[in-house]
Amino acid sequence: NQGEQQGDEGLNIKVGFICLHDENSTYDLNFINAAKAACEKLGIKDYVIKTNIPEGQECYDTAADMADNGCKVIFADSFGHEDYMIMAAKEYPDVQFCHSTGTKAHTENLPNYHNAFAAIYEGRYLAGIAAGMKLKAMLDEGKITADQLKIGYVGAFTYEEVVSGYTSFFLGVRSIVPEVTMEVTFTGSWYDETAEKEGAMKLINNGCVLISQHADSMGAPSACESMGVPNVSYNGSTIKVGPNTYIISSRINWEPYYEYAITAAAEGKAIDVDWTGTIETGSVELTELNTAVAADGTQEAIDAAIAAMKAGTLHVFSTDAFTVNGEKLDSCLADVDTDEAFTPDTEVIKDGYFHESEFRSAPYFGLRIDGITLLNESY
Amino acid sequence: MWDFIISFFPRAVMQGMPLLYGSTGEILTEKAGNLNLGIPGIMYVGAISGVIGAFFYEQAVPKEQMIGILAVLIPMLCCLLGSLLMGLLYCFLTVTLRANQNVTGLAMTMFGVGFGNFFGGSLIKLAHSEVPSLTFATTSDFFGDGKVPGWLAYVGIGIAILVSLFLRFTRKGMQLRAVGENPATADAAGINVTRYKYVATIVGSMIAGLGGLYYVMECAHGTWANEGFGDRGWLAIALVIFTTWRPSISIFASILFGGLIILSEHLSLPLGVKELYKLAPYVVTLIVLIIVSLRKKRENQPPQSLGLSYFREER
Amino acid sequence: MLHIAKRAGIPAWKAWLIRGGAIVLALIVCAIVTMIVTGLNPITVFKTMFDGTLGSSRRIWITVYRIAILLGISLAVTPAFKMRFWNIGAEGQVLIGAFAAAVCMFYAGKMPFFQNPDVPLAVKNLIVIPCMVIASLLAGALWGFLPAFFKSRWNTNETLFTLMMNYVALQIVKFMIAYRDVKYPWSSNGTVVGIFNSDQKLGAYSVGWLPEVAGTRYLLPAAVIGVLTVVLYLYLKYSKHGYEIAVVGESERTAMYAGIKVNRVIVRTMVLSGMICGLVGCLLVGTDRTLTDTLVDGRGYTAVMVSWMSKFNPIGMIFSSFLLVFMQYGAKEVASKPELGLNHSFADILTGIILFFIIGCEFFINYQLQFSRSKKREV
Amino acid sequence: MEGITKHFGNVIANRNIHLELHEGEILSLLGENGSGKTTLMNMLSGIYYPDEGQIYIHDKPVTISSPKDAFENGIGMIHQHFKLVDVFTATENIILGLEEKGMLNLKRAAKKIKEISERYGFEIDPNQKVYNMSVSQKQTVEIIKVLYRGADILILDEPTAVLTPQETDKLFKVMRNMQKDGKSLIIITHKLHEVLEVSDRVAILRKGEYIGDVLTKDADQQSLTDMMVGRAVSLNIDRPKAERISERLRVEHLTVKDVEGVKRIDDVSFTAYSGEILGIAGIAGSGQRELLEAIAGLQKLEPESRIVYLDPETGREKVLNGMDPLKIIHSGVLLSFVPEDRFGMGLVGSMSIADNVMLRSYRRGKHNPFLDRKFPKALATRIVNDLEVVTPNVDQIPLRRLSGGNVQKVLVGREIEQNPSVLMTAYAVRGLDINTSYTIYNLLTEQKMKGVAVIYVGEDLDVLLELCDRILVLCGGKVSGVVDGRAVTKEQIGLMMTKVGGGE
Ligand SMILES: Nc1ncnc2c1ncn2[C@@H]1O[C@H](COP(=O)(O)OP(=O)(O)OP(=O)(O)O)[C@@H](O)[C@H]1O
Ligand SMILES: Nc1ncnc2c1ncn2[C@@H]1O[C@H](COP(=O)(O)OP(=O)(O)OP(=O)(O)O)[C@@H](O)[C@H]1O
Ligand SMILES: [Mg+2]
Ligand SMILES: [Mg+2]
Repeated sequence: NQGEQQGDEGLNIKVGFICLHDENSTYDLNFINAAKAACEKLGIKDYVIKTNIPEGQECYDTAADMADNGCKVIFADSFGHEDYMIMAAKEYPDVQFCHSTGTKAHTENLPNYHNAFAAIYEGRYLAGIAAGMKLKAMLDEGKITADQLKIGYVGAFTYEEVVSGYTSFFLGVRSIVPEVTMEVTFTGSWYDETAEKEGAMKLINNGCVLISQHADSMGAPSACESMGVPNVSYNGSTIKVGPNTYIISSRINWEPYYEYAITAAAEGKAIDVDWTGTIETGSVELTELNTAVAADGTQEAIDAAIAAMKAGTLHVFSTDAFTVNGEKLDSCLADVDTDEAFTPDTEVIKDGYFHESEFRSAPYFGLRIDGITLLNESY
Repeated sequence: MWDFIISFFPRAVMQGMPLLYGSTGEILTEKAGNLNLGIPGIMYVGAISGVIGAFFYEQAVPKEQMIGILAVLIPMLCCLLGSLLMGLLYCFLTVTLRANQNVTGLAMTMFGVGFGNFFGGSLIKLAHSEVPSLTFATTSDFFGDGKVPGWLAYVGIGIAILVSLFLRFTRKGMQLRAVGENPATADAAGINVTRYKYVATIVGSMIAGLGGLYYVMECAHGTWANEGFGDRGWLAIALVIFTTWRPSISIFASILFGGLIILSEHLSLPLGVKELYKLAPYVVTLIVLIIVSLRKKRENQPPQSLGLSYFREER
Repeated sequence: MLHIAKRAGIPAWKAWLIRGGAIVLALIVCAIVTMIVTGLNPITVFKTMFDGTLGSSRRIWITVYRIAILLGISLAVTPAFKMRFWNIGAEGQVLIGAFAAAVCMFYAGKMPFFQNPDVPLAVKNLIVIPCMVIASLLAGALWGFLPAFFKSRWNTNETLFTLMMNYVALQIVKFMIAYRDVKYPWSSNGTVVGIFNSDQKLGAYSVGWLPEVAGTRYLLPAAVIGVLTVVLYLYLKYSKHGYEIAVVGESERTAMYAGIKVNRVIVRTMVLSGMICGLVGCLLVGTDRTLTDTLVDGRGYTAVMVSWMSKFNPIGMIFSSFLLVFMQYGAKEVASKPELGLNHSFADILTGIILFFIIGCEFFINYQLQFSRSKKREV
Repeated sequence: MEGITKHFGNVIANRNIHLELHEGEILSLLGENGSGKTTLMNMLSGIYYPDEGQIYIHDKPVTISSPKDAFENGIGMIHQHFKLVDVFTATENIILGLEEKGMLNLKRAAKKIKEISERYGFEIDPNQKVYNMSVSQKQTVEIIKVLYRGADILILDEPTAVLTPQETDKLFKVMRNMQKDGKSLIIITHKLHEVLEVSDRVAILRKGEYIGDVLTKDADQQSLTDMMVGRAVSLNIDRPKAERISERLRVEHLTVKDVEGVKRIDDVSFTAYSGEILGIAGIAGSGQRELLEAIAGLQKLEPESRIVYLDPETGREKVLNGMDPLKIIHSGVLLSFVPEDRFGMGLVGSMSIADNVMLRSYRRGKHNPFLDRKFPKALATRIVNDLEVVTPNVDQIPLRRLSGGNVQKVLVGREIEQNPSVLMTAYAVRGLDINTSYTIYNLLTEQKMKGVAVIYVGEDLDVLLELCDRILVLCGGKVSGVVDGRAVTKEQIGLMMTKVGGGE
């Protein structure tokens, strides 16, 4: 009945959001803020955000309950929600189900089930440029020598999303400092303060002179701050944790997608099966540069790269930029269509670059390129 | 190898100290006959109370004008106050109202963890930070640099030694042990059982609470994030039995446990193996538990009245 | 002078009146706390809680299911508690039972026989579901057996033993989930395994899923737990085993004197406890059709309090479970209203308050306060 | 003490009691079980606080609301159940609760303890842990504890219940030493000959009320008993000779070790006959408990041991070695056992009488997993009626709420209802008053006349001598001798208890 009360200044549609945790999780906060901002912008007053919905039956129950209560678009934010969203989508054909980070929409063939992700590898590449500039400055100032050009990366799992992320970051760094190498350690968890901190500590003790991470806690930034090692962050600015070490951070902004999907649903238009946000859509963002730490000229270098990306002259995963086992690739089959055995099915290298996030929104770049050492894959 | 030990040992100490605080507090409590399973919750409350203090001090005073003594004392006093209240609650329920200690403890843990995360969340909202965490870069610098254990670690070791000495060599310590062993006897000997239980449990809670503060200020180098503290409280309780109620041994045991917690991160194990490796602290505890029970030494047994409430006119 | 005296005994109705009073008082305190924190009218808050847990038939079913699960775990720990065996390991026992059921479900889906579309689903399930039940019973039994064995042989502290076993179970489950990824390192899966046997194209579709009864998947688990409640009530009160449990709980030496094999009773009872936990785990997996490390979600500990609050009376546990489920999930509902600005931990605070009152009120059932009249000497 | 009244719930433990204790005297406090002696003394020692009334010391009114107040007023009490911390040494226990300044100085305390023990004639090792001590050693610690605090008034609650005659004599000597030192003593005991031996004056309580006092020199056993019970009672135990005497239980080379590997019973052999009461005498802790438990299947036997039961009907021998209580029941051996620690072994305090009666018989109906409660209830009702157990009902009220004597009647009643052919009792009358004790003696004699082999472990030698047909004396786990109960004297037995063979 709240929907009836609202005037005509906003969209008359009820929206539901399902989140894995609440706003005290770095991961979910991004979604929650975007949800609130999108609803405010569209003038939607009647929306629900259900937090702490585990990746199980409860997700289906929540989605179905939202549909029962008149929600016309329902979003879920965690990978494990996907199966349950599909289940609900089948039951409620009139309701649009939009799932972030999922992989199955393009194979499920449901008209009301959609996936979305962002080309965050672009953002990481840009952040990598900032890191490269910093390395170069350190080299020039004599703080490090050329044989110390090793950086570290704290990852969560060995999944494509993470692989794609650290590879693009590394390529960004290498576009400035070609001699650099990188060590990656995995924590085996999306959120583990202690593991991330100790992982970063290990990398620093191993001689890494700059750290970045793809994990959600403040473990790595705070380790960097206490050890005085520059840090490129993720998900948002961590300048408060590391005023002396934080350089820049890349993040996904979900607001454009929410606006897009809600508007489309309200107007009865079709929503993309796979929607990939980019710099141009405003989905990939860089947070404010910490000029106290970043090298001079960083902003300019980033802006130039953005322009090149927009112009289509710069491809992050250009086959000229990396080799696998010492060889340049001209073909690669990736597992785009999810199946139990993870069989590769789609040719993704064309026109001289790896087409990430084009055949589906979620990343599928899983190549182990030269120059990166994975510490946890020694089995 | 040597390099590894040199760089690893301080990390292990830093991870061990919260456990040491927790286990020292729990030992003192258990020596008075109170089995306080609320310690995990109390450590959360201690941590968040300290965080609240630090937060408001940092908000109120610009960075340059912060005074070291105050920046340290305010969080510490808040932490002590918060854990004191939790200890008081536990005592009121179990000593005065003679409630079941196991159940009270579990309820307190549930409450304490919820309390910590709730107020943590509320503060994070107040702080408007871009990533959901609170940071006390300035405050934590007064506690240490985050590379090597700061002064609060030495305080923790000092407290453990003091508690050990207190229990062994002082009259009050002996009387406290008597209360935990046999409150009826202590009562008949003119010892105020209620007072001893209250004081020991509350002081124990306060010590444990400091462990929470230590975690935030040193292990996390001044950042609070919900759930960051994890299940360390339960490990602290496990340490009590592991060390057969001896804080002095707990100094080493807690460092060992701290090392076990993080060793896998430093060893670069394959992910699958790592998940299995994380069993180590628990399996080690289980094994020690069994070994201790095999060697039925009288002095290694828990205080005899542990877990029981005392009522003078009971027979 | 205020003096505390033990009561000679109190009529049951009076005792329940005191408990009821304590709950009412606790609810009032909760209302006040909520009001202070949110500035809202407590009636609104309770209405939201009510609406969130009982507001629609779907919500009622979900609530019934949650009650059933919590009740099931509470039933499981009760025989051990009656025996004064402080089993706080229900969390792990349920999880390991769930794990065993999940393994059956998962590997059945991989077998050609179950992938054969010509075999009717009913036949497949007739094989798989009993296997799942047996496997989870065995796994739970093992988790109950170990602490009981060491307790009965060497008097090993069971509180800690069972606590540690919780973590062992948790790590095993985490390993299992991680292992799936290790085996298929090219997977794009997250920390979740997804719904088992959910690929409709495969013949193994929905093998091992507990059947829906009367249109809801929640009826079956609720019915199983309902039957279990009655059975356990009879078992504890009227069976020889129940009598032996009570005697052992009161005095082991008396039990020995009466020819009761104490060690055997301890082990038998804990195996029973573990088996019931395992069964609950199986119900969880069969209903959720997936396995996550948050499946039990602390209910193993909550159950300890439910059991104790109800004085180990299975019938009383129905009400205690209802109360706790109502408060916990009701408060979560309150927390999911963005306009109230609460987070889900608020539920724990409210539950804590209620528990404190219930724990405290036992004092007034067992003891009474007297004002003693100190008469002066009459000369 | 003037006008002292104390309630426990609905029970009035003490009603308007006036009691005086003179300086330098030994006062005996006498009364049946539950007459309120302990309660009254507990109010002097600060454990309880009186509901009404006033306490005076040297004519000054004092308030004693905690044990500390009591110490400050020079009152010390040795409790019926020792109040000692097991894992502490004697010294630690003695100085417990003292508020002296500074660090713990155990050496100085130990020295002072030595001084005290020399002055009054105790033997004690200050560094011995309590869990390693015998009962009399523990009691010594308790007494020194009180003396250490410089008490002028000593209260001893049933100190002799657990002592041998020799130890009792020693205790009385110490008490007289203290009396000479100017201290006043109150002693509670149920043994009238001790009352007559040690005290100057006797005060008597009955059902919580003060009846009066007499000087000991004017009293004898019969007059005291009459005052205590309120009517004349006979103090003789019948000892008829049974006709059908036959071998029932043969114990050969019985040896039992405890967990530490110490022999608690060492090569004990004897035979119990049907139709007789075999008494077992010995200092507390000489292996009585282990002996009975070994027969009942509750101890692990050394290999050379043999326990043979002779079936009364078939006359066949059955070896009980290695059988647990369950096997013994299943093999049809009719063995009943009244253990010494009622709630620690034998009964379940939180259950009703009926459920406790069921303890022996709940297995009836082998294939029925459920309990039959009808039969035990009927049996419980019969026991309650036959033995005059005072209880509101048999299937509701927890046994713990019953008085000690009534609890004991339930236990004995249940064991007799088994229709045993061997009945073992350990301290069946410990802590019971004379009336109840006699009821139990009569029950045992009745069983003997029915042809049951009764084994009676007792502490009161007078009773053993009057009740038993034969007496086996244990000393340090060994058989010191088996004597005819009608021919032997107390002194002879006393000697045998302390020395194997009794001095020959
Ligand atoms: N803590 C208590 N709670 C309830 N009732 C009690 C308590 N202590 C004593 N009573 C009751 O008070 C009465 C007096 O008990 P008390 O122990 O003083 O007797 P007593 O004369 O010492 O007996 P005994 O010879 O058996 O030691 C009894 O009826 C007893 O049940
Ligand atoms: N813990 C208790 N709580 C409540 N009432 C009690 C308790 N203990 C004893 N009573 C009450 O006190 C009464 C007397 O108990 P007590 O054991 O002291 O009796 P007693 O007079 O010593 O009897 P007996 O001579 O048979 O030992 C009991 O009938 C019981 O109702
Ligand atoms: Mg009595
Ligand atoms: Mg008494």
